Amino acid sequence: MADSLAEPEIQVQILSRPELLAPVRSMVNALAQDAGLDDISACHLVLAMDEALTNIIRHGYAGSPDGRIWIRLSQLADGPGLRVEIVDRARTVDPDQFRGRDLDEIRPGGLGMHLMRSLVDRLEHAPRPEGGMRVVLEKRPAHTTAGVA
Amino acid sequence: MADSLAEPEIQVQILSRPELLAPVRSMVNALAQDAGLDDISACHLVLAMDEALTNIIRHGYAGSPDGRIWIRLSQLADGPGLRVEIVDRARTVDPDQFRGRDLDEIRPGGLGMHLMRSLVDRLEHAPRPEGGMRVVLEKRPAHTTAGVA
Amino acid sequence: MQPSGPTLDIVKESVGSATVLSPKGDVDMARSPIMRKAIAEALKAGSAKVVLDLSGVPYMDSSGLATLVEALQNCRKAQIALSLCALTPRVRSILEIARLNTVFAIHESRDAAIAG
Amino acid sequence: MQPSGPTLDIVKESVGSATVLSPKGDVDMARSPIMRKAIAEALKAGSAKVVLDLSGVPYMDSSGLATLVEALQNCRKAQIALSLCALTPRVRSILEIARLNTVFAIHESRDAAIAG
Ligand SMILES: Nc1ncnc2c1ncn2[C@@H]1O[C@H](COP(=O)(O)OP(=O)(O)O)[C@@H](O)[C@H]1O
Ligand SMILES: Nc1ncnc2c1ncn2[C@@H]1O[C@H](COP(=O)(O)OP(=O)(O)O)[C@@H](O)[C@H]1O
Repeated sequence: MADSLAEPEIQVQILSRPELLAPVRSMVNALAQDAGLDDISACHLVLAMDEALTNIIRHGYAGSPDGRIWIRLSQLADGPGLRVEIVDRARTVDPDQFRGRDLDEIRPGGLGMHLMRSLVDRLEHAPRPEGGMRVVLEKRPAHTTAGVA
Repeated sequence: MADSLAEPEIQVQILSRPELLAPVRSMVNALAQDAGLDDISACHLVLAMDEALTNIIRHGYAGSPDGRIWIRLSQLADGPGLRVEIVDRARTVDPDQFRGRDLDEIRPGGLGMHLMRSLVDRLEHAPRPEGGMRVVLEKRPAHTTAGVA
Repeated sequence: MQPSGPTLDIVKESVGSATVLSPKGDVDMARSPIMRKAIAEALKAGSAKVVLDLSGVPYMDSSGLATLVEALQNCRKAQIALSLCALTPRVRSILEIARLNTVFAIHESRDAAIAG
Repeated sequence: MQPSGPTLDIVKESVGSATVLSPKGDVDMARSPIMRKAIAEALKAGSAKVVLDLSGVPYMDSSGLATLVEALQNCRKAQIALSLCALTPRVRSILEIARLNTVFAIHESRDAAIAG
């Protein structure tokens, strides 16, 4: 699926602080609903984004409160749905090294990566040539499948 | 009152589109509450910001949907409260030319400027040397007056 | 871009000679034209009384207020009674700041607005 | 910067031998430590049963889920019954996606959870 070339409607820069997650979630939830997502699908996209941001704050910036994270939000070009692109300047890691636990294993940690994969229609993690990582998330309404890879 | 020198916790760039106001309001409302504003004070700050953005979209960019607006959000340095700084690259106007109507005059238009003045503890409009305008809004909780100019 | 865009659901009911309009959502720059249209239609339909039930409106900006002021003026011209009811605390405080709380007939409950 | 920061109000009630905890707000990375502490205190106080009333929780992320899983493990060790009740549709769907809906005792209502 080709990336939309249109300028993101909203771009946000936040500092790597857990208390900023709730305000960002509020905004993305409202945008997701405007982009045609039903309430549960909007919640799932928001949760996937939250998990990606949590990982960047916790693992990427190792808890430092002054790292920068950029979030770009745009409606999908080929149908209802929202795209969230997250870029950081934190540790560059090979995404194959991200280890989540299996969802059938019941223990407290390692849920994030598996949740993310289950929650959205498209998920990509990649190192950036400039340093840091880039995550792309896309979510369409529950009943549409148009353009899903 | 000296401006806080700390880096804004959240910076947002939006396109000049009315449908993006609601998502931005959601985010700023959540941030305002985290910054210690009561529910009504948070609502008043959000409304003042909304009026400033509406004016930029309607008058500054004359309704064009591709203008850029930057919003910087930071907690006040000297007590609970939030600061909203809005920057555009739209028409540069002398703020003395902004004409609002008197609140006692009952007609549909011209409410925005007067509302903004009544809603926040600090309001500044200024042309930017680089072009465009800059608006600063600050709001503290209803019961505090510390640092209010 | 999908122009799905912002929506404002407005429930419309007839109670006796009154038309009750109940918008659900923020009435802002993007949505006030939807409320403006719904009010204009109620006036055209020739109701003796129009009641705006604002219990489902958590927020209103100056474009929403302007729509209310315009509605009041049109109702006066057409000799139709207009009243507001069931304001949320936030919207009540916005009307107060705009000094419009004394301009409109505002009732606590929808029943009082229909009777009043 | 004012470190007023995020809060999570948790109402704590004793009903018979059960302790009912009702958090109000999102349980996310910034707030799950508050819930974790409240649960640990209820366990230390020696309740026979702990009920988490989640009717006031519109959202939970993996740190919230991890807190629940950890609480379940601690309750099992201490032979204390743990149950969840009154889930909002969003939180229910999050538990389902995480495949934790069959791991916890989940009741529709708070009364059923206290009785169950
Ligand atoms: N942005 C990131 N930067 C570096 N490492 C990461 C990042 N995201 C995930 N990881 C690695 O992948 C692992 C699994 O992540 P996750 O499933 O979210 O579980 P948890 O965060 O609970 O450990 C993490 O423990 C971490 O080692
Ligand atoms: N950002 C801006 N750029 C240019 N002109 C502005 C701007 N904001 C306000 N104005 C001017 O000030 C006037 C009063 O604004 P306002 O009180 O919000 O009322 P309204 O927008 O309903 O006209 C506007 O009509 C416009 O001429």
